[in-house]
Amino acid sequence: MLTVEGLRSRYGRIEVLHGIDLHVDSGEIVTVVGANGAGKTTLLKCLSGTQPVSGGTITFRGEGLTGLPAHRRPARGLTQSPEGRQIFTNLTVEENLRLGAYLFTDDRVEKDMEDAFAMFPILREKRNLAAGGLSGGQQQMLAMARALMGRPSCLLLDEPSMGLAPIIVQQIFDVVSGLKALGVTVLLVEQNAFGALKIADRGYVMETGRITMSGAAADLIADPRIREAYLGI
Amino acid sequence: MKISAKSATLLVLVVLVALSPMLFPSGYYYRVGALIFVNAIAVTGIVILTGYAGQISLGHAGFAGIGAYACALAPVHLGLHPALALVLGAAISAVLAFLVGRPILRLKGYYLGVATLGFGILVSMVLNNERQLTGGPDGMEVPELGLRGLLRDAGIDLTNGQFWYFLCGIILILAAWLALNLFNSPTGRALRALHGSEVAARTVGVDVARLKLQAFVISAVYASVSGSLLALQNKFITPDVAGFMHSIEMVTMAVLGGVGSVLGAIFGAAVLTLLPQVLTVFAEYEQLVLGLVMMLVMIFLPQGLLPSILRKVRGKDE
Amino acid sequence: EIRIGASVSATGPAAFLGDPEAKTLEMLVEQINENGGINGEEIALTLYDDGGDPNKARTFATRLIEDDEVVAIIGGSTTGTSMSILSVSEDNEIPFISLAGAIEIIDPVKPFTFKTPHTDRMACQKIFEDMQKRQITTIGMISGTDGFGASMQAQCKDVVGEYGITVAADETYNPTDADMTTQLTKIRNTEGVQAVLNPGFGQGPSIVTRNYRQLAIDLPLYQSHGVASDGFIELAGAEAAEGVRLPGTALLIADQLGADDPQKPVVDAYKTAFEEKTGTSVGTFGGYAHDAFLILTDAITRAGSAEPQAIRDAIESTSGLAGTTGIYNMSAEDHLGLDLSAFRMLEIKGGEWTVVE
Amino acid sequence: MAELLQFLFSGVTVGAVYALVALGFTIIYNASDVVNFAQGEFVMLGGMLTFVCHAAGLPLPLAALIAIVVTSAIGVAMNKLAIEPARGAPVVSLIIITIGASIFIRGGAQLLFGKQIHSFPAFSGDTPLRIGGATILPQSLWVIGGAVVVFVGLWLFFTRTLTGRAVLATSNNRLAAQLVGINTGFVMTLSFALSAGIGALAGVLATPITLTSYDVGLAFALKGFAAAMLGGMGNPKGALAGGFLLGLIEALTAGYLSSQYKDAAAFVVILLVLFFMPQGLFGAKSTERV
Amino acid sequence: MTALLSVEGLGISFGGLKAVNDVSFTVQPREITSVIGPNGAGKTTLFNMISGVYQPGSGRVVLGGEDVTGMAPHLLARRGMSRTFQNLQIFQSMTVLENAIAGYHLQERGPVLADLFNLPSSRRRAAAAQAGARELLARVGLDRAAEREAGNLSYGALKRLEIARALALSPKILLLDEPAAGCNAVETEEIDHLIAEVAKSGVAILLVEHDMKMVMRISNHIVVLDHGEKIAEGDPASVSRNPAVIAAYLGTDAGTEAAHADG
Ligand SMILES: Nc1ncnc2c1ncn2[C@@H]1O[C@H](COP(=O)(O)OP(=O)(O)OP(=O)(O)O)[C@@H](O)[C@H]1O
Ligand SMILES: Nc1ncnc2c1ncn2[C@@H]1O[C@H](COP(=O)(O)OP(=O)(O)OP(=O)(O)O)[C@@H](O)[C@H]1O
Ligand SMILES: [Mg+2]
Ligand SMILES: [Mg+2]
Repeated sequence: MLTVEGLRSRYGRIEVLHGIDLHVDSGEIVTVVGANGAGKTTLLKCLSGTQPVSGGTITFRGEGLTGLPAHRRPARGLTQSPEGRQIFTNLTVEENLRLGAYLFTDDRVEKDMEDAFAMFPILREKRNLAAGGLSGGQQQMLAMARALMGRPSCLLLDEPSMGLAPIIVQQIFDVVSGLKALGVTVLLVEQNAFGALKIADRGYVMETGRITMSGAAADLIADPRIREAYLGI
Repeated sequence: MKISAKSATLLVLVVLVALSPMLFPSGYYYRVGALIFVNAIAVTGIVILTGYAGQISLGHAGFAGIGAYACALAPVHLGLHPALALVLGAAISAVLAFLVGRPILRLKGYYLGVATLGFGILVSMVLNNERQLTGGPDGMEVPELGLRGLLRDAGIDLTNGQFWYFLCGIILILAAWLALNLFNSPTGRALRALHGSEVAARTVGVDVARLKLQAFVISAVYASVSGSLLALQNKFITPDVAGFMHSIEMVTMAVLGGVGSVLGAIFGAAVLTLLPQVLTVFAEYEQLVLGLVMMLVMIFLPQGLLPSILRKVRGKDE
Repeated sequence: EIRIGASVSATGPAAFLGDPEAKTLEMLVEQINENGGINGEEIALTLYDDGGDPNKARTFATRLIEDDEVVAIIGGSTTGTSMSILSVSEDNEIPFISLAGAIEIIDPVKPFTFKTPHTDRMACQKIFEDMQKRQITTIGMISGTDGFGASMQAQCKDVVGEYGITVAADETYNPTDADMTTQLTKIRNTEGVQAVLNPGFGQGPSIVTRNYRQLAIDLPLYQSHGVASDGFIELAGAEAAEGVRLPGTALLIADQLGADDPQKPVVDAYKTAFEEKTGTSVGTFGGYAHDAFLILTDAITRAGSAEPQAIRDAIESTSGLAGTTGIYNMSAEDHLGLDLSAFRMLEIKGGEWTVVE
Repeated sequence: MAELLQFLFSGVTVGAVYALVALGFTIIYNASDVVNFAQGEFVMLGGMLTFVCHAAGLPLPLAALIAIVVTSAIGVAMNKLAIEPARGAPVVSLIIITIGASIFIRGGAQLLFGKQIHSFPAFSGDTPLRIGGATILPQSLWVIGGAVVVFVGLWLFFTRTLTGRAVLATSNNRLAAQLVGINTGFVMTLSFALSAGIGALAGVLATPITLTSYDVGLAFALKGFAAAMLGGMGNPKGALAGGFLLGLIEALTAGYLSSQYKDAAAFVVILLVLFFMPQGLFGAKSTERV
Repeated sequence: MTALLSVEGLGISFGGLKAVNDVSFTVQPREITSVIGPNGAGKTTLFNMISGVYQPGSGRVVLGGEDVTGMAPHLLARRGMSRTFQNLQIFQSMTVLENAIAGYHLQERGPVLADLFNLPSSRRRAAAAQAGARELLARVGLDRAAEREAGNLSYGALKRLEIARALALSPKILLLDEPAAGCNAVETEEIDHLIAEVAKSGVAILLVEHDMKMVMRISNHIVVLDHGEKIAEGDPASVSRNPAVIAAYLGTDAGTEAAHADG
C-alpha cells in the first residue's frame, strides 16, 4: 500500500534522512522505533507532505506522492496525527473534529463524531470549549480523534500515546488494533516501543536517519539488542 | 584567531565610516551619509526593542520628535547649550518611555502596536497643535550646535557636511557598540528569552515587565538622540519627525535589513535612505519602484537583507 | 546650458500644491528651450520630489547645489520645506525662490531668498476687508490642521482685530476628515456669528462647503486662496458652492480680465498652455511656480549672466513684472514684491468665478 | 438636543466608514494573522475605479461593480505575487510586504489616475433628511447600511460555514489545516478577494461623502486599524463596534471638547480600553496552555 | 520535619469547572513527590498555580515557611522554585547553550548599564553562567548540540533541554511536568537517574509523569488526583495497590506492570 524507497530529506543543509526504505502493506500495522532525533518524525512529515523530500520516492496505492501538496493527501486516504498534537487551539473541540472531516459533507460526519465521543468521552464533555484549554492528554486524544474523522485508509501516527494516562494508553493501542479490523493501515511511531511492537505486525528500527533493522514485531521484541536499546528490559 | 561577530560588526562599521568619504565625488554624499547614520541610530534602538525583546512599536518617532524639539526649544527657553539639550531630550524620552511603557507593555503583538501608534500620534498632535511653542506644522528653527566652530579653532576645519557625517558616524558606532554589548550580555539574553517564551522566561526568574521596560526606555533614548541629531543638523524641524510615517520607516528599515542583527538593521537604514535618492531617476515611478523593492526583498530574503545574504553565503539556505 | 534646480512636494500630503508646480516648471522649461533658451543658452531643470518632507527637501537642496551644481533653486511647496531649503541655499549663496505662503520665509529678509505667493496674512487681510464692507463683525473660523490651514488660521487671528472683527468660534479639522458637520454645528450655534471663514486646502474645504449646505447654514462662507481652482467648484458642487467668496488671482478669471489688464497676456498664455498639456484646470499654486520661473528667467536675462550672485541682484531689482499672481516689484527690503491689489475677491455664482466689486 | 443629535449623526456616518474598513481587515487577519496595511488602498481603489468608470460614461451601479471586481482581482494578485511566495516568512516580514504593496498600489494609482481629488454623485441624491432638527445625508444611510450588511455576512461566514472555519483554522495552525485537507493557498486567495472586495465596497459607499484621491488609503487604513484593534482584531463584532465607537468619540469630542484634539481623544480612549481589556472589546483571548 | 513546600486547600475553576479542588499535600527536601492522575485531573493546573502562572482561586502555597500564594513566577524563582513545561516552552531562536544560560538568569543578571557598556563585572557574570551551562548540557547529554539553534532539535532533545534549563536555577524545589514524555524506555531511565541524583543533592522534587514504571521506581511519595480532587496519597506500593487508583488511572495492565517494577 505504502512504499518508501531511498527517501532523503534535509533541514537546510543538514540531511537527516539518508535513504529510507520501507513498505507498509494493506491492513498492516507497522511501527518505527528509534531514539530521540533518529528522524522518525521527519519521516512521517515527508509522508504527509509537510516536509520537503530531497531524494527517493514515496508510492501510495500505486501512485507516486512526490509533488502532491500536503492538503491533497488526506483526500487520497493518507492522514496524519502529528507530533506535538497541532490542534486548532482557538477553535472548539467540536470544530476541531468537524475540520478533521473537512473533506466530507455527508451524514457520516455526525456518526463519526459520535464514535469519537464514544471513544474519548471527555471530548464530548468539552465539545464547546476552546481546544487550547484542554489538558495535554486531552489534546492528544483530540488529535487522534481528529485524524480518525478524516476516514483514513492509511493512518500515520506520531507518538499517539504521549502524555496519556496508562489506562488511556491501553485504550489507544486497542483502538489501533481495532483499526486493523476495519481494514485501516497504520504506520505507528512510538516511544512506548514495547506497547507498539505488541500490537504491530512488523517493525523497523531507525538510527540517525537510517533503517538499521526490520522484521516481524514478535521477532523484534525478542531481539536482545532491541530489548536493551529500546525496551530497557 | 576567531573574531567575534561583535568585533566584526564594529570593524565593518568603522571602516565604512572612515573610508567611504574617499569615494565621495561631492559634498552632497556627506549629507546622505550623515542621514544614513542618523536613521541607523534610531533603527539600532528598534533592534533592541523588536529584534531582541520581540516588542513592536509603531510610535517610536514620538521619541524622535521629543529629542528634536528638545534641541529646538531648550536652548531658547532654558538657555541650554544644544548639546545639553540633546541630553535633556534623551532624558525626557527615557522618563516618558518609562511612564508610558509601564501600562502598555503588558499588551501583546498588534495591540502593543496600536498603543504605541497612539502614543506617537499624541506626541505629533501636540507638536502640531501647540503652535505658540512649536511653530505648528510649519516647524521651527533649531540653534546651531556650535561644535564645528570649536573644531575649527582647534585646527580641524570641516565643511558642514563633513562635520555632521563624522559626528553622526561616531555616535552610530558608539550606539552600535552598546547594542552589540547588550546582545550577548545577561540582560540581552533575558530579552531574547522573553521574546521566545514569556512564561519560560518568567520561571527562570526574568522580571519580564521590568526587562521590557528597560528595552523600551533604551530604544526610546536611541530614537530621541536620532531625532536630536536630525534637528541639529537640519537647523530646522517640523512635526513630521514625530509622524506616523517616520515610525513606520524606522520599523521598515529594521525589518528590511534584518531586525535581529545590528549590522543588518544599519544596512536596512542605509538602503532605505539611499533608495529615494537613487529612485529620483524614475521620477513619477519612484513610489512604484520603492514599493516593489520592499516587496521583493521581503519575498526573496524574508529574514531581512543582511541575514539572508549571509545565510546564502554561508550556505545555510532555508 | 543654465542649470536650475527645483524641489517641490509632487507627492505626499502637499501634492495638491506640488503637483501643479512640478508640471508647470517642466512645461515652462520645455517652452523656453523650444524658443532658444535664455541669452542663447538652454535651461536644464533638475526637479526633485521632496514629498513634503523638510528633511528630504534639505537633502535635495544639498544635492542640487553640491552635486548638480545649479545656479538657482525654485521650490519648497510648503513652509517647512522652504525653510529647510533656504538654510542650505543661504549658506551656499544660491538664489532661492520659495513657493510657500508663510511670511517668515522673507521676513526678516535673507539675501538669497525670495518668494512668489502672497503671504497668508495678505489673504486674511483681503478677506477681512471684504467682511468689513459687508458690516460683518463676528465670525466663526474652521481651519485645516495642515500647514497651510494652521498657518493661515494663526495669521488671520493675528490681524483680525485691525478690522474690528472678532472670532467667536474657532474650530479645526484634520486634512483627511470625512465630516465636519459637528464643527459647523458648533459654529452655527455660537451666538452672533455672521460669517464663516475656512482656511485650508485639499478636500477639506470641499467637504466643509457641502456640510455647510447640508446644515442649511445661511451665513456667508469665505474660503481661502488654497482652493482657488475650478476643481473646488466641481468637488463641492456648484449648488453648495454658490455664494462662496475667496481671495483669488487673475488666473481664475482669465476670460473676465479687461483687454488692458497688464496680467492678461501672461495669464492667458499660461492657462491655455497648462490646460492643454495636463488636461486639468489651472490653480493658484501652479501659478506661483509659473511666476517664480518667470522672475528667475527675467532676472537671468537682465543680468546677462548665470552667476548666482548676479542672478540674485537681478531678482532683487525686479520691477513691474506681471505674473499670474500679480505685478512683482522687488527691493532690498521686500523679497516678495506683491501688494494686496494682487488679490481679487471672487465669488462663485452659478458655478462660475465672478469678481466682487 | 438637536445639537447632540447632529453630533451623533456625524459620528455614525464617520464611524460606519471606519467600521467598513475595519471589517475588511478581519478576513485576511483571520486567515493569516497578518494585518494588511494595504487595506486602505483597496478602499481607495474602490472609490477611484468607480469614479473612472463613471466618468467614462458607465452607469454608477455598473461602475461600482467593476470597481469591486477589479479590486478583488488586485487583492488576489497581491496574494499570489507577494504573500504566497513569501510563505513561511515571519509575520513582521509579511507586514512589511503589505506596506510595500500599499506604496506600490498608491504609486500605480498616482500614475494611472493622477493626483486630482474626485468624487461621484451620491446614490440617493444630496437632499439631507431632517430628523429632530438635525440632518443626515442619504448617503450616510448607505454607508451605515453597508457596514451592517457586511458585518452580518461576515459573522455568518465565520460562525456558520465550514469555509469560514477553514479560514480560522488556517491562521490558527497552518500545518494542521493542511493535514485535515484544507487548501490553505485557496483560503488565502479567497480571503484576499473578500477583504479587497469589502475594502472596495467601503470606497464605493464612502466616496460621495469623503471624496477620494490616490493617497486617501493611508488615512483609511490607520483609522480602520485603530477601530479594529479597539474592537478586538479578527472579530467582526469588534470591527463594527470599534468603528462606530471611534466615529462617535471623535464627533462628541469635537462637539463638546476640542476639535483639535478629537483624534487624540480617540487614541486616549483606545489606550484606556486596552489597559483594562488587553484584547480589545471583543477580541478572543487565545488559549495556549503551558 | 518541616516541609519545604506545602500546598493547602488549593483550588481553581475555569468557567464552572473545578479543575483543582481543595488539594493539600507537602513536599520534603531530598524527596521525590509524584502527582499522578488521569488526563485532565488537574496536575498541570496544580503546577501552574504553585509556580505562579495561574492565580489560585482558593487555598495557600507555602514555600520554606513563607506564604507565596499567587506570587509572580520570577519572584518564586528567586525563592528557589524552578519548573519544566508539559507544552514545551523553548527559546526557539536562541542556541541550545543560550537556552541553558538563560536558566542562570538570577545568577548572571546585573545592572543594565554594566551590560550595555560591557563592563568587566558583566563579562564575569556571563562567563560564569556559560561555564555552568556547558556542564549542565553535558549532564543531560546535549553538549554536542550546544551551538545549534534550539528550534531545530527533536522533541525528546527539547525535553531534556528544558530539564537542563530548570536545573540551572539551582532550585530548592523542582517541578517537572512529564519530563519523560517522548522518550523511550532507555532514555527515560537516563532521566530517571538524573532526577534521583538531583533529589539526592538536597532538592525537593515534584513530578508529574504518566510513565508508571518511572514513577513507581523513583517516587518517595505519590499524590493521586482525579477530577481535580486528591483521591489517594502514600508510598508507591500502597498507591499502586489502591483499587480506586487502579480503576481511575492505572488500568489493570499498567497496574500489574507498575507493581512488577515496584516489586
Ligand atoms: N526544523 C528543524 N530544523 C533543523 N533540524 C531539525 C528540525 N527538526 C528536526 N531536526 C533535526 O532532525 C533530526 C531528526 O529529528 P526528528 O524530529 O525527525 O527526530 P525523532 O526521531 O522524531 O525524535 P524524537 O523521538 O525526539 O521525536 C534531529 O537531529 C533534529 O535535531
Ligand atoms: N486555561 C484553561 N481553560 C479552560 N480549561 C482549562 C484550562 N486549564 C485547564 N483546564 C481544564 O482543567 C482540567 C485540568 O487540566 P490539566 O491540564 O491540569 O490536566 P492534567 O492533569 O495536567 O492532564 P494531562 O495529564 O492530560 O496533562 C482539564 O479538564 C482542562 O480542560
Ligand atoms: Mg519525533
Ligand atoms: Mg498536564
